Amino acid sequence: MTYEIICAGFGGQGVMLIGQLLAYGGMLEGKEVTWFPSYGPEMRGGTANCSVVVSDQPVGSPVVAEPDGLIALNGPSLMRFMGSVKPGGVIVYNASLINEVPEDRPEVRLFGIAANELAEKLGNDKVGNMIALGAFLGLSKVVGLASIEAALKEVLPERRHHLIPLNISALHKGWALVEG
Amino acid sequence: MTYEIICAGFGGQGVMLIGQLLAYGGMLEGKEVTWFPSYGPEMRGGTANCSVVVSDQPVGSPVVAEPDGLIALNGPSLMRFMGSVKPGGVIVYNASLINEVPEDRPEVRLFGIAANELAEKLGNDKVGNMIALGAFLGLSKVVGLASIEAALKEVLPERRHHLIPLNISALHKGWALVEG
Amino acid sequence: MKKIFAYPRALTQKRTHYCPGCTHGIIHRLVAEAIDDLDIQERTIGIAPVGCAVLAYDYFDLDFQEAAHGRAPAVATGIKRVHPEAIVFSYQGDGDLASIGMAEIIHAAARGEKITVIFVNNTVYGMTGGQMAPTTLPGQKTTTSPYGRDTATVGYPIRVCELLATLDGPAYLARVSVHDPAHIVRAGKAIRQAFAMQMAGKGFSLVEVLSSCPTNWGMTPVQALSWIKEKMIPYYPLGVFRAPEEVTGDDV
Amino acid sequence: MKKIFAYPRALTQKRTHYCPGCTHGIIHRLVAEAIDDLDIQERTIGIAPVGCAVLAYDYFDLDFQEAAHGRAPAVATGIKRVHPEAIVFSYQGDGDLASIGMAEIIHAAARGEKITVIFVNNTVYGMTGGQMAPTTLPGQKTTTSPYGRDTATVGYPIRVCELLATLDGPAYLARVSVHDPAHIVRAGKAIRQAFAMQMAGKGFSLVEVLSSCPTNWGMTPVQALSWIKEKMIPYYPLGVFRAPEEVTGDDV
Amino acid sequence: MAKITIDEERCKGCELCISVCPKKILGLAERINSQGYHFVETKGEGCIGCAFCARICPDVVIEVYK
Amino acid sequence: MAKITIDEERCKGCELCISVCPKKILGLAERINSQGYHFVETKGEGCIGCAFCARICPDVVIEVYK
Amino acid sequence: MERVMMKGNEALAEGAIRAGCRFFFGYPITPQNEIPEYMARRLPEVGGVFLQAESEVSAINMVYGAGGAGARVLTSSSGPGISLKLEGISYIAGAQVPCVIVNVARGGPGLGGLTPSQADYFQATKGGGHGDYRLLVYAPGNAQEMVDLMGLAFDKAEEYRNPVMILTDAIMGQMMEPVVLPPLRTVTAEQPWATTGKQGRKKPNLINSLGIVGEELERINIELQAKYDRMAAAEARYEADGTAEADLIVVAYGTSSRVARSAIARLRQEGKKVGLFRPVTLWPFPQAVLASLAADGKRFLVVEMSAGQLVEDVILAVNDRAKVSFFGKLNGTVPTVREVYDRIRSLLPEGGEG
Amino acid sequence: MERVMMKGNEALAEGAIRAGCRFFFGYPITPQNEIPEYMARRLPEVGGVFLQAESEVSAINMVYGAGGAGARVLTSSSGPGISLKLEGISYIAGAQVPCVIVNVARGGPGLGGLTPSQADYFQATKGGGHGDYRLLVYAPGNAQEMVDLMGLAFDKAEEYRNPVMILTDAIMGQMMEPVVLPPLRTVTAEQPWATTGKQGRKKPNLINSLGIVGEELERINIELQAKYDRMAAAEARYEADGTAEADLIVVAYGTSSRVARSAIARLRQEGKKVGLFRPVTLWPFPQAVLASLAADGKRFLVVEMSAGQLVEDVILAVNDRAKVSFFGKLNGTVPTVREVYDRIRSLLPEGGEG
Ligand SMILES: Cc1ncc(C[n+]2csc(CCOP(=O)(O)OP(=O)(O)O)c2C)c(N)n1
Ligand SMILES: Cc1ncc(C[n+]2csc(CCOP(=O)(O)OP(=O)(O)O)c2C)c(N)n1
Ligand code: SF4
Ligand code: SF4
Ligand code: SF4
Ligand code: SF4
Ligand code: SF4
Ligand code: SF4
Ligand SMILES: [Mg+2]
Ligand SMILES: [Mg+2]
Repeated sequence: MTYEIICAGFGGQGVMLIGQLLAYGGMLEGKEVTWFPSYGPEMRGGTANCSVVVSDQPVGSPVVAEPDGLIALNGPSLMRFMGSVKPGGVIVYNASLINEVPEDRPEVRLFGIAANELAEKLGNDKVGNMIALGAFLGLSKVVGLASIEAALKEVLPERRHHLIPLNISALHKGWALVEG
Repeated sequence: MTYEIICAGFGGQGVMLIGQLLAYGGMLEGKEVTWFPSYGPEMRGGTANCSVVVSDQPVGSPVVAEPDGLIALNGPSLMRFMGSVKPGGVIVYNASLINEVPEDRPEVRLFGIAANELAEKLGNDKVGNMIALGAFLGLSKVVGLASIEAALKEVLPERRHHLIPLNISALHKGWALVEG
Repeated sequence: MKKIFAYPRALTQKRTHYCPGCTHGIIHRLVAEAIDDLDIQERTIGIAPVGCAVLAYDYFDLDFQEAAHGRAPAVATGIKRVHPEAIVFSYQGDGDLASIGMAEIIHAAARGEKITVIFVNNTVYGMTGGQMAPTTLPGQKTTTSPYGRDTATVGYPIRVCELLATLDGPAYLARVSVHDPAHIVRAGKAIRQAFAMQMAGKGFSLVEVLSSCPTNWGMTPVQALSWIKEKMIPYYPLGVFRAPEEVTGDDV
Repeated sequence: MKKIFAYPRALTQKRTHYCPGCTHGIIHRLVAEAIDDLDIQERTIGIAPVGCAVLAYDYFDLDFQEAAHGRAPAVATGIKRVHPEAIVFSYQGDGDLASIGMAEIIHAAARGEKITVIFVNNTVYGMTGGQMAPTTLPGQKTTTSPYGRDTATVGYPIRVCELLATLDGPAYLARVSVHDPAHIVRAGKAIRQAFAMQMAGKGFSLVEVLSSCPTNWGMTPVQALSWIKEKMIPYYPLGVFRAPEEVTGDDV
Repeated sequence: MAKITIDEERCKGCELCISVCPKKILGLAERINSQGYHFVETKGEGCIGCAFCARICPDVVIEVYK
Repeated sequence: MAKITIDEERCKGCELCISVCPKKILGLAERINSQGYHFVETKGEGCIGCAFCARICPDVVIEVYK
Repeated sequence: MERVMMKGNEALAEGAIRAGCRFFFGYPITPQNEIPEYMARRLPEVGGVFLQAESEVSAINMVYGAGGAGARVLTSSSGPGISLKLEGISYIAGAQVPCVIVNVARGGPGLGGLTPSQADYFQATKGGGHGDYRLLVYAPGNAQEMVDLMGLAFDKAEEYRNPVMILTDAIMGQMMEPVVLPPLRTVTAEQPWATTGKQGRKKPNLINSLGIVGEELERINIELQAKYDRMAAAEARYEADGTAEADLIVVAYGTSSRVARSAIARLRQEGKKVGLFRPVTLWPFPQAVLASLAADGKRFLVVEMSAGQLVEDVILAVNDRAKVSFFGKLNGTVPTVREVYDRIRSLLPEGGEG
Repeated sequence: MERVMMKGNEALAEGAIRAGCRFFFGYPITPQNEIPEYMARRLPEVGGVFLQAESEVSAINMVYGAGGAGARVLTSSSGPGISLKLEGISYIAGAQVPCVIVNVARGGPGLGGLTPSQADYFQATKGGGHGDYRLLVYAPGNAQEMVDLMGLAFDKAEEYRNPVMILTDAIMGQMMEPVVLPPLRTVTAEQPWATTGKQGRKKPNLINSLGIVGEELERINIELQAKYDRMAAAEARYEADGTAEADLIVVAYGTSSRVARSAIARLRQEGKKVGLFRPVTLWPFPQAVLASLAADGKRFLVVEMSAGQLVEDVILAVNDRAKVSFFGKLNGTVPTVREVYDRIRSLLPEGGEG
C-alpha cells in the first residue's frame, strides 16, 4: 500500500511541520516514507506545500501529483490541489480562511475545520496545523496518533519541546472532530 | 613544390625575424606561406625557433618536423635540429658560437658562417641573423633577395626602418659568402 | 488636499516578494524617487543582483539586466561603456558585493567607472536563508555561524566604504541607514547625490545602506530596525567617505 | 676567510628561467634567507602563483603547491587549516594578487588567515608579455595600454597595502623595495618579520616588494632599478602599514 | 488637516508604520488580505500628514494628503 | 682582505652587481657561458667584502668571503 | 539498526563526516544550503573545520589546498557555483588531488531556477573545465545512497588521487527519507605525496598541473589517461531491476529514476515487463552492461530532466544495436509518474509506436 | 586583392573589427595575448572601447552587459580562462545575448602548458557551464577563416541572439599566414530588445535568465531548444575534400586538420584515395553529411589533439554504420605529419588492420 499526501498553506502556517510529522510517524511504524517541500518565490509568506509518501515498498517519486490525501490550510492551496486528489481520497481544509469550497468533488471525503478559531481556543493560534493534522489522521488513519506523538520529539527542535503537550492536545482535538 | 625551414637560436638572436622575412618574402612572390614560432620556458634568453613553409599549394601543417632548410644560430639548436633535416637539405649555422658540428650529415649541404664576427664588422652585432639568412638564401634560393628586402619594410616596425639599409647589407654580405 | 507622498513613477505596481517589514522595499522606493526627481527614468538602466533583490527588475519600471551573483559592477561597466549617456546603476547585497563580488566592486571603483552602486548591507545572505556575510557582526549567529561569528577563525567584518575610500577612482561614497524616517530622508538624499554624480560624469558612486533582514535575524520588523540602530551603526558608522568638494558639507 | 654571504639552504641549485636582472631572483633569495634564519624549512609550504614565478617550486627546496592564477591565498588557507602548525606562504605577482585575485587576498586578510604573502609588484604582467596591471603607473605604456595608462578610462593604480590596512585581520603589512643593497637588506628584514608574525600566530602578514621587469619595461636591468626608485616609490611609498606594537618601531 | 490612504492588498502587516506614527493612530485590521496578512488601518483621528508611516513603509502601501 | 666567488654558469650578465660595486672591480667577460650570456668576472683588486654585489644578484651567482 | 529521517543534503553531509571528512569549504547556494549549514554545526563537534569561502572560486581552491595537504575535504554547490569551480576542478584533476565535490543540480542555464535538473550531466561527465580530465561521478538514488556513496567517494578519491563528484538534484537534496548511518571513521591527513612541510624528506612534495614543456604535459596526460582507464575498468556501478526479463528498459538516474520506478511499478501491476537500469556511476558509464542488454534485443527509453545528455551515452553504449527512445523534461520541471507511464506504454508492443 | 601576413590571433582581432565589433573585454592569457593587445591598439582608432578586465569572470560579465546593451562585443581567452567564464557563458546563453567568445586552446588540464590542444571540444560543444545551452562553435582551418568566420560569428550571434564561440588552438593562433581582409563594417548598437534606457518604450527591456517559478524556466528552455533546433538545421558547415571518391576519410579540424592535410597530400601522391572531412562548425556538428558518407560505406579516422572528444560526435553521427578509428595525441603535443601518414596507411587496404 502506498499513500500519498499533500500539505499546503501560507508560509508560516506550519504545513511543512505536519508533513514531516506524517513522514516521521510513518517511519516509526516501519514504513518507507518520503517528505518533499516546495516553496513559492516569496521569501516569507506566500504559499508553500510539501509532499509525503508512506508506503510498504521503497518509495519511487517523492513528488506527489495525485494525492490520496490533502491538507489545505488556505484558499489558494485548496483551489490549486483539490482537483488532483484521487477518487476516494481525503481532503481536510481550513474553514477559518475558506468560506466556499471552489469545486464539487463528491467522490472524495471533504472535511472543513475552523483551524484558526479552534487553535485560539486552545490558547495558541499557531497550532491550527496540528488540529488539521489530527482531523486528517482521524479520517485517513494513514499513521497512528501515537506515532505522530512520538515523532514530535524528533521533529521539533529541543527548544520547542515544551510545546509538545500543547501540540498533542491539538492533535487530539482534531481527531475528536472527525470521530465525534 | 613545398619548402620547409626551421630557424633556431638563443632568444634575442633574431631567429623569429628571419623566419618572418622568409615567409613574408614568399608571400610577396605569390606563394602560400606559414610562419610558426616556438619558445622555451625561459622568459628571455633560452632558445627559440620558428617553422616556415613556402609552397605552391595551400600549406598543411605549419609545424615543420623534417625541414628542407635549417638556420641554426647557436649550438643547442644545431644539435637539436640537424638530424631531422631532409637529405638534400641545407644547413647554415653560426660558426661564431659553434666550434664543432655535432653530427656527420654528408647528404646535406652544411655551411658555417662566423655570424657574430661578421656582424660586428658591419658595425652592429645584432645583424648576425641577417647574414645567416643571406647565406641561406644564396644556398637554397627558396625566396629571392629582392622579396626579402621588400619584406623588411613590412616586418620591421616603423621605428626600426632606419635600420633597413644595414639589414640589406648584412643580407648581401651573407649571400656573397656562399656565392663567393 | 494635495498628495504630499505619492507612489513613485519609476516603480511598477507589482507587489514585492520581500518579507514583511524588509527594508529592501524602502530602498527600492528611495531609488525610484531619486530617478523621478532627476527625471532620468527613460535613460536609466538597472542591474539586479543575485540576492533577495533578484527580482528588482519586476519592481522598477526601467530597462534592466540581471547579473550573475556578485558581477553587477562588471555588467554595469559593459553597459555604461556601450551607452555612456545612460545612467547605469547596480543594486547589490552584502554577500553579492562584499563576498563573491569583491574583486568586481574594487576594480569598478578603482577604474572610476561612471556608475552608481546601491549597496544593501543587511549583515546576512537573505535570499539563501541567512548565512554569514562578510558584514556579519562579531558574535552574530547565522546559519553558517551557528555558534556566533568567531573572529578568531573566520575573521572580521569588512567595512566597504572605508575600503573603497583608499582608492582614487570613487567620486562619492556614503553610508546611510533606513531605520527611522529621519534617516530614510537622509538616505534618499545620498542616493540622489550618487546619481547626480554620475550625471555629472564625475566617476564611481556608491551608497551603502544599512538594511534589515527581520526573517534571518529572527526578529520582528520593528525589533530589526532597533538592531540596525543599536548594533550595526556603531560598527558601520554613517557618513560621507568620499565626495567632491562641493558636496562634502552635505548633511548625509 | 669566512664565508659571509652564502647560497641559502632553502633554495635548490636549479638555475632560474627569469630574465637577466629580474629582481624576482633577489626576492626568492630573501625568502629563502628568512626561512633559513628562522629554521623552518622542514615545516614550510609554499604556494606558487601563475606569473613569472610559476616555477618557484623548482627553486625553493620546500613542499609546494601550484595555485591557479590569483587563488594562492585560498590555496594557502586550505593548507593552513589542515596543518595549523606549518608555515604557509604564497608568492604572488601584482596581476595575480591585485587583479584576478583581489577577492581572495582581501578575504584572506579580513579573515586574519595565519599565512604570509610575498607580493611582488612590478607594475606589469611579466609572464604574459607585459600587459597592464592594476599597479601600472598612470601614463605607463604596456602592451594593453599602448598609448599609456589613461586614468580617465581605465582608472587608477591600486595601493594594496593601503587597501588592506583598512581591514582588521592583518597583523603585519609592509612595502619594501629591492632597488639597491640597502633596501634589499630592509626588504629581507620585513620578510623575516612577516614569517615571524605567522610563527607567533598573530594573523595575516604581507610584504609588498617593489620589483623590476626590465624585459617588459624595455630597459636594462640597471635602468629598471632606477625606475623603481624614481617612479614607483613616489607612487607606492615604502613603510610599515600594520604591525603589532612591538615592531612598529622597526626600521623597515 | 491631513489624511492617508492605504492600499490594503499591498500591506504585509509588518507594523513599521504603526511603530513610527507620532499620533499612534495606526493599527492592524482583524481581517486578512488575499496574501494572508492582517493589513494596516487607521484606528483614530488626528493625522498630521508627517508621512513617517509612508516613508518607512517598505511596500509603498500608504499615500499621504495634506 | 675579502674576495668573492662567481658561479659563471649561473650568471646572466645583467650587470646589476657591476653597477653597485663600490670598488668598481666587476665587469663582463668576453666569453659566454652555455646559456649564451657574457658572465661577470672580477676585473681588478680591492674587494672590501661589502657583499653589495651578492645581495643584488638575482641569480645567487656570487658568494663573499672575508 | 536505527533509521533516522534526513534530508538528502544532510545525509550527504553526515555521510561525509562518517567517512572521515573533517574539512568543508563552500559558498551558499540553493538548493544545497543544508550541506554547509549542517557542516557549520557539526564539524566543530568532531574537531573539523568549516569555512565559508568568499566565493565558489575561492572554495574550490581551498579544497585544492586542503586536499593537496592530505585531508579528506568536501565542497558542494549547484549549477552557477559549479561552473565557477570548473577551473579549480580542472586543476585538482590535473594535480591528482583527492576531494569530493557535490552538485545538487538546479534548473539552468544562467541563473535559472531552484527546481531540480539533470542538465549538468555533460558538465560532470565530459565537458566542464578545460582539458582531458575525468571525475568519478556518483548519482545517488535515495538518501541511503547519499550516505553510502559519500563514504565510497572519499575512499575512491584517495585510492585514485582523483576528484569525485556526487551529482544529485534539488529534489534528492531537499527530500527527507529514512537512513541508517554507518559508524564514524577517523582518518589522518598523512599521505606520502601530500604537502606537509618537507619534514626530513629528501625530495619536497609538489602538487601541480603545470607542464610548461610539451613533453612534460604529455607525460602528465598519459598518466591521467592510464588512471582513467583503470577507473573505467573497475569502477562502473549500476542498479538493474528486472532488466533480464524486460521488453523495455528505462534508463534513468536520480529523481528521474524514482519517477520511473513509480511508473514501472504501475506497469508491472498491469503485467507489463519493464525494467529499470539505473547508472550509479555516470562516469565511468556502465556501458558494457548496457551494450550486452542491447545485444539481447532489449529496447530502451531514457528518461532525464534535460534536453538529452545521458541519452548520448546510452546511444554510444548501445551503438545502433538497439532502439533508444528519449523522454526529456526541460529544466525546471520534473516528469510526472503519469507522463512516464504513458510514454512507456506508448512504446510497449500494444502501444502506439510498438 | 591585397594579401597581408597576420598571426591567426591578429586575424581574429582584425576580423572582428571589420565585422563591426567595437567592444572588447578580456584578460591576458597565453596563447591569445595578441588579440587583446591588437584590440588595445586598434579599437581606439575606430572609436571603440578596449578594456582589460580584472579577471576572466569580470570580462565575460562585461560582455554580458555590453551584448545585452546591443553592442557587437568580443572576448577571448584560453583553457583556464574559458573555464572561469563558463558561469557567465551560461548566463549569456540563457539570456540570449549575442556575443563572440574566442578560445585559443592550450594544453590542460589545470595550468597545463602553452602548447596547442583540442581537449576543450566537449567544453565548447556539450558541457561547459551548467544547464542545457548551446553555443554556435566555429573552428577555423586557416588565417583567412579566422577573419571570415569571425564576421559570420557576429552576424549569426545577432541573428540568433546566441553566443558564438570560435574554438581554435595555440598553433592556429600563433602562426602567420597571408589573409585578404574584407572592408570595415560599422553597425549600430540598436537592437529592439537591448537595454538602452526605456526611451519612450512602454515595456522596459529585460535581459535575464531567471525563471524562479518552474514553468517560467521551462518556457525559457523550450524557447532555447527551439532555437537550437533551427540552428542545427541551418548552420552546420564543413569542408569535404575528396570524400566522395575516398576509401578512408580523415575527420579533423583546426591544427589536426592541417597536419592531416599534409599527410593526405603525401598519400595522394602515392595514389591512395584518402579524403578529409573538416567540420567547420563543431556545434551544430555536420552529422547528416557524415551519416550519409557512412551509409556509402566509407571508413573513418578521427585525428585530434585530445584523448578522444570529437570522435564521440563522429561515432554518434555514424552510429555503427561505419568503422571509426581514432588517433589522438594527448595534450601538449601535436601529431606529426609522419605519424598521421603512418596511421592512415595502416588503415588502408594494403595496410595492417585492413
Ligand atoms: C554563483 C552563485 N553563487 C551563489 C548563489 C546563491 N546565492 C543567491 S543569493 C545569495 C546571497 C545573497 O545575499 P546578499 O547579497 O547579502 O543579498 P540579500 O539576499 O541579503 O539581500 C547567494 C549566495 C548564486 N545564485 N550564484
Ligand atoms: C585564469 C588565468 N588567467 C590568465 C592566465 C595567464 N596569466 C599567466 S601569468 C599572468 C599574469 C602574471 O602577472 P603578475 O601576476 O603580475 O606576475 P609577474 O609575471 O609580473 O611576476 C596571467 C594573466 C592564467 N594562467 N590563468
Ligand atoms: S530574507 Fe531578509 S533580506 Fe530577504 S526579503 Fe526577507 S527580510 Fe528581506
Ligand atoms: S618578464 Fe619581467 S618579471 Fe618576468 S622574468 Fe622577465 S623581467 Fe622578470
Ligand atoms: S502621516 Fe504621520 S500622523 Fe498621519 S498616519 Fe502617517 S505617521 Fe501617523
Ligand atoms: S509599513 Fe506598510 S506594509 Fe508594513 S504594516 Fe504599515 S502599511 Fe503595511
Ligand atoms: S663584495 Fe663589494 S667590493 Fe667586493 S666585489 Fe662585491 S660589491 Fe665589489
Ligand atoms: S648580478 Fe648576478 S647575474 Fe647579474 S651580472 Fe652580476 S653575477 Fe651575473
Ligand atoms: Mg545581505
Ligand atoms: Mg607583475
